[in-house]
Amino acid sequence: MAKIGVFICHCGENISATVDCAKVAEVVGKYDGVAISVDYKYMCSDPGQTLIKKAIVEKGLTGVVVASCSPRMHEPTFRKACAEAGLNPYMCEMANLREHCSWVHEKSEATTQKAIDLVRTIVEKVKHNQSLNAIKVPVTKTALVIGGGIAGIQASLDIANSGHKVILIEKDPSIGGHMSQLSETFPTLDCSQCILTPRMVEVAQHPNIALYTYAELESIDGFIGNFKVKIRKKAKSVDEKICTGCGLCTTKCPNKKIPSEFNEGLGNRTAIYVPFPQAVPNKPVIDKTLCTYYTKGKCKICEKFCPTHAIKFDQEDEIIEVPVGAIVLATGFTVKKTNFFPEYGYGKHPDIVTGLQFERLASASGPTLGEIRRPSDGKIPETIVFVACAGSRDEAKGIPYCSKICCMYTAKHAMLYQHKVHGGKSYVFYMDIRAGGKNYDEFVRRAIEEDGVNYIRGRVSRVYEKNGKLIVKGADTLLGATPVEIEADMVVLATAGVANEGAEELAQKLHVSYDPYHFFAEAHPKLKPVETNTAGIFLAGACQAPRDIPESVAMASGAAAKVAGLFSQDELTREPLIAVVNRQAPPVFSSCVGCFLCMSACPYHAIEKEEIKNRQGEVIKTVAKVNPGLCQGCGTCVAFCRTKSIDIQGYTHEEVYSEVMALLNDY
Amino acid sequence: MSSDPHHSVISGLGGEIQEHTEVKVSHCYQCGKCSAGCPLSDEMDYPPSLIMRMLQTGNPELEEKVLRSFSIWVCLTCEMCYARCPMSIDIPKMMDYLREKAIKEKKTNPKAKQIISFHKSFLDSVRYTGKMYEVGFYADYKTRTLKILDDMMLVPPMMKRGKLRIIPEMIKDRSGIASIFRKTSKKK
Amino acid sequence: MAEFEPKIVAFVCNWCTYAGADLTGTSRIKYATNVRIVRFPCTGRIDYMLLLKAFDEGADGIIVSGCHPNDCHYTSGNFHARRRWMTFRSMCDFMGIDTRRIKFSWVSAAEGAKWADIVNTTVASIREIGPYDEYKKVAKKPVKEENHG
Amino acid sequence: MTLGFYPGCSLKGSSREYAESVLAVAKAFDIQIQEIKDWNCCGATAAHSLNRELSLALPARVLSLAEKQGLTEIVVPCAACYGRLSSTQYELAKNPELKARVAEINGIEYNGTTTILNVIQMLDKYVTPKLEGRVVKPFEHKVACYYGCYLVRPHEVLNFDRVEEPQSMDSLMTKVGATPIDWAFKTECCGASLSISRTSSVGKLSGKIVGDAFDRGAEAIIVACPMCQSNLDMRRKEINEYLGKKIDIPVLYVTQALGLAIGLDRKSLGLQRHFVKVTV
Repeated sequence: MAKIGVFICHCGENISATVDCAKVAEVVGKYDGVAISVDYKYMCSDPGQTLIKKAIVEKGLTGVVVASCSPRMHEPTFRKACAEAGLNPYMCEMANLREHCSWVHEKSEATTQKAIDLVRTIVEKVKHNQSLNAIKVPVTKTALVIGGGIAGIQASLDIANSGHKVILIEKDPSIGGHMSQLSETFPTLDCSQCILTPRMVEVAQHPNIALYTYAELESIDGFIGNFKVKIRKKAKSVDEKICTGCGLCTTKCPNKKIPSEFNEGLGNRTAIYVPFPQAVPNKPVIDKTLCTYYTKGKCKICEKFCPTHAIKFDQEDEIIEVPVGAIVLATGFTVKKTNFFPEYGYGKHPDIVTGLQFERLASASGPTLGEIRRPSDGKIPETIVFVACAGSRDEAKGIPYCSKICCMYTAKHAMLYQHKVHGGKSYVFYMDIRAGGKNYDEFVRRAIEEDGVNYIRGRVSRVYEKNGKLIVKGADTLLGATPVEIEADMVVLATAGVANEGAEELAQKLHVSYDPYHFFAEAHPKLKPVETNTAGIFLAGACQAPRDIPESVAMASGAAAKVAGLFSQDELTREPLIAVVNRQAPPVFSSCVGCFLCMSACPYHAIEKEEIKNRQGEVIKTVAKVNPGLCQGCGTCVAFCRTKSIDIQGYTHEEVYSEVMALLNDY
Repeated sequence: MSSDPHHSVISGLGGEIQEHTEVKVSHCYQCGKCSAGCPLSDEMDYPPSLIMRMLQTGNPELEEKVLRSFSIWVCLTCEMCYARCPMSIDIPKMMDYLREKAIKEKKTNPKAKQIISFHKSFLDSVRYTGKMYEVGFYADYKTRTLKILDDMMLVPPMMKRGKLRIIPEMIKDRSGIASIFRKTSKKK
Repeated sequence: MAEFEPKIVAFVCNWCTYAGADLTGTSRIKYATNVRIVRFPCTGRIDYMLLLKAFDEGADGIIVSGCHPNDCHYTSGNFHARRRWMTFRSMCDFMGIDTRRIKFSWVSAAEGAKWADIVNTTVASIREIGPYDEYKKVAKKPVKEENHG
Repeated sequence: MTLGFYPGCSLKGSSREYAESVLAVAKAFDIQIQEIKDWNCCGATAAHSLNRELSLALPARVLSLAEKQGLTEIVVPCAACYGRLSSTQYELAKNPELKARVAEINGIEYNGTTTILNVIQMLDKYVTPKLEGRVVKPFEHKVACYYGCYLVRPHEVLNFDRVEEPQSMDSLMTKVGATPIDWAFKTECCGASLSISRTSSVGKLSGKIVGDAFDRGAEAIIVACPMCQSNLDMRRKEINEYLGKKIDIPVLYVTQALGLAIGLDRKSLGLQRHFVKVTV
């Protein structure tokens, strides 16, 4: 005979404001098998948990139902409490009275009735629950970090320094990411490369870090502590072991007019190239899509000149498979290009550039060696206009969010321009200045007060070229929205920060959730900012949302701490919510008839064939068997099984059918 | 019912506009892109974004100023503001509503007399002939505004080029058109 | 006479729709009280005999909701569910079960408002169709008189 | 194939040459044109400025008549009429209550099934595919294609070309031998409905358009709207006053330029009716 304890939580007033908790407790208390039914202000509090524990001991409860918030919130809390009182934790279930009832309905009898129904349903489920034991699995103490920007670099170094192995993969030929493209950094104006490159070198030299550049994630299998990842090392066509990085090949390559990605198209590179002088590793790769030999079948000039014969045209992509225990996603973001803006000329005017392009123009290592010169004719712009919120906070363009970093970098750009071009005139069109952060607002004020940047509150409606000038049409909303027209020599758009192309596919590959804009989703917006919904996969940097450098670094260190914490254990416990195939006494052995539809349904290849043999060793029957190490508990096999021989613990047929029946039948 | 497009969080005229046109005044975040792109904002007493702001306040005095503004009449309905609005606010539709209301409540801006006369003469022509009969319409407009001499220079060359039709082409179904005008002008 | 209050059971997956419904709560979006949620690990787990069981037990309508295609926490469970639903629907048609009473949808963990919308529109449409008395009679469930209006 | 034709008021009066050229081109390419019988004015800016219901009822009547006449596709050369007809169809499709109300006002059945083409769409659909070999006198001039407002805005209603820097007319002009220039005022408003009631504003707005086209070397401005044409052509005096110089580049309808290229008679295209002498 079941003895179920039901504990109704008020959650302060979150539940009791719309649900009559006392009534719920009273009605449920009369149900068969309910030994105790009480309500209390805060079940998750210490006294609340003590209440449950005491009842388990005193009443000899066989099951517990806590009717409070979502199980996604507090299921572990209450199961732990039950276990402490000697009850199998899987005999404890929650009825979701807060998120699914009190918060979404007005106070009414119907709301209380719904609460009663929900509790009754779970009571019936618990009656059919079985004691389960957690599964223990070993942990592979190697982390995979995807993305070699500042976030990936920081995460790799932190994990490696805590004594664990790291594999860092980067899709480009060099690590460094967007930070390596920046000129100076706000709010201190220290040179970006000067602070970044030492870290890049440290990554390359760290004994615990294996660095694979020009490499991408191919596929992933497994689960927390036990992932198996396949990495595609794209063919560099250069033997890294032999290449000395002398760079002769890059000077000889005849294909010299390829727009440089590193310089955001403002400079050129060759087909065999090192993205930038401080690249790590500082060895070239051949861009197969543009190399004359690969596209036309003739050339091989680099091979001829290479003093160490490191060029290998026949090199092919290599796929390596490695076991890892945790993954840090640090794939970063990108910015909208100027062609995204019809009203600013679809990107056809060379002197309308993105903020990232302006970084290259302002950078000492950039195409103009740090002098602000406009791309069309190399003239120094006497008047320059910066347009903030270019694409951001623009619902009509599908980007309603604030890109967060633009206010600060635009102030920096205007400041750098004023420092470099004496007597130059700069204007910033903005909507709001969002400069929350240590010394951030002071920085913006400095741009206005000390460097004389003209801030105009209003959005630019249009930019067009006339007689070699760019006509910028805006309005000053602080002057009654008076139209403002500026004849500029150059326009810089602070274009929206957006998720990388392919972010969605990567998220799907990893089973990580993402938001409508394809930024990866954290597990909880406040309390689990670096975790994802998939255990063992963590987030760092701007792949989660536009972030500045300090935030990316902080997040990376946070993710690294999570990984180190995970790696501090030798074994992990896993929820036993997995599928099992029934076993019965001979001569039936199992109701499984061996059709193996389940095998074809299982996405994890967790179902095997088991041969049941007699004493002579002859096979009597072949039935399905679930490998508990691989099963993730989706239950797809259960719905496929024609003989109902396979069931999933925690969601068994008995449990869910009793739920449905209880739900629809008032006692 | 937060998803009801007609339900407004703003009271007063802004709420009324949303109720009738689904244009949500509260969605404007005052970026000023409409005022920046409006071809005639320099001739307006309040540029479009300022009109939006005045409506957002729910202040009856400011709402009165909106209805009595010249802006709503000088607006060309060229749709540029709407095309570029980051919040896709249909300002031209709102302007239509404000014009209709200003007329109904006899609050039209005195500077807009000619523009309104033009519209009225135009519709009168349509009411009686089913079409916009240009000669009759010009004559009517000129009597309304007493701007007899304006554009008279255009008449001889237009005649010469066959651009003015002296006899109106009347619609056959005159009662049908008259009925449309009658039914749509009924006070609701 | 009181308005007909349909009984609707929602079969949802833990990762997307259950979490989405949690978000509806966190966002305090109000919706009709008629729907009761049963949680599953994945829509792939949902055996369609269960849906028939719900009708057997007196449900007037059913919602099945999981992750969007390609977003399944288990890679492909929702695809299996979708395929199964296609065959199940024609079977329902054949058996004379009113498929308008079964709503199949995708609601992600980020779509709290969408969940409220689905609940409200389903409740409204089932209310319009009326109580599922035909099934209740076959299943020998009591048919409430006041439901006829 | 019979194509319905809604000329609208301007094409019957001050912009006769537009109608003449549309019909001449249609004839040259064997397009059967049938005018909607007993059509009425679309109401133009006046109607939607003063009376919303009227602004929907008038165009709806026109569309009903087309349906009644069995015309599934109509061409509306006047951009303003095209905008009003399309907006009405869009609004009524979105709002069944309003649709019922308008049907009640008009007393005629309205389904909203008519396909509405602007003049560029008509040319692209029925003329461009047959253009090969027909261009006998290539229109070898630098032209500024001017789209104005109602041909492209609002995009959600019209779904024609792109809103900023549209291209359809330019590509059409290229096909008849012209060289379209890249300029800044393709979709800026000419002043349209204020033409008579506030001539000074029109002088300014149209002046900016003509000025930019001229500065960038255009020899002619190509339009597809009678209001744009009359403002840029008939208001040239005010335009020149605003600009402080005399600019005499002509303003041609797209159908006139195309007609010239395929060798149609200048008079059949109504070129003699322009204020600014058509020298191209």
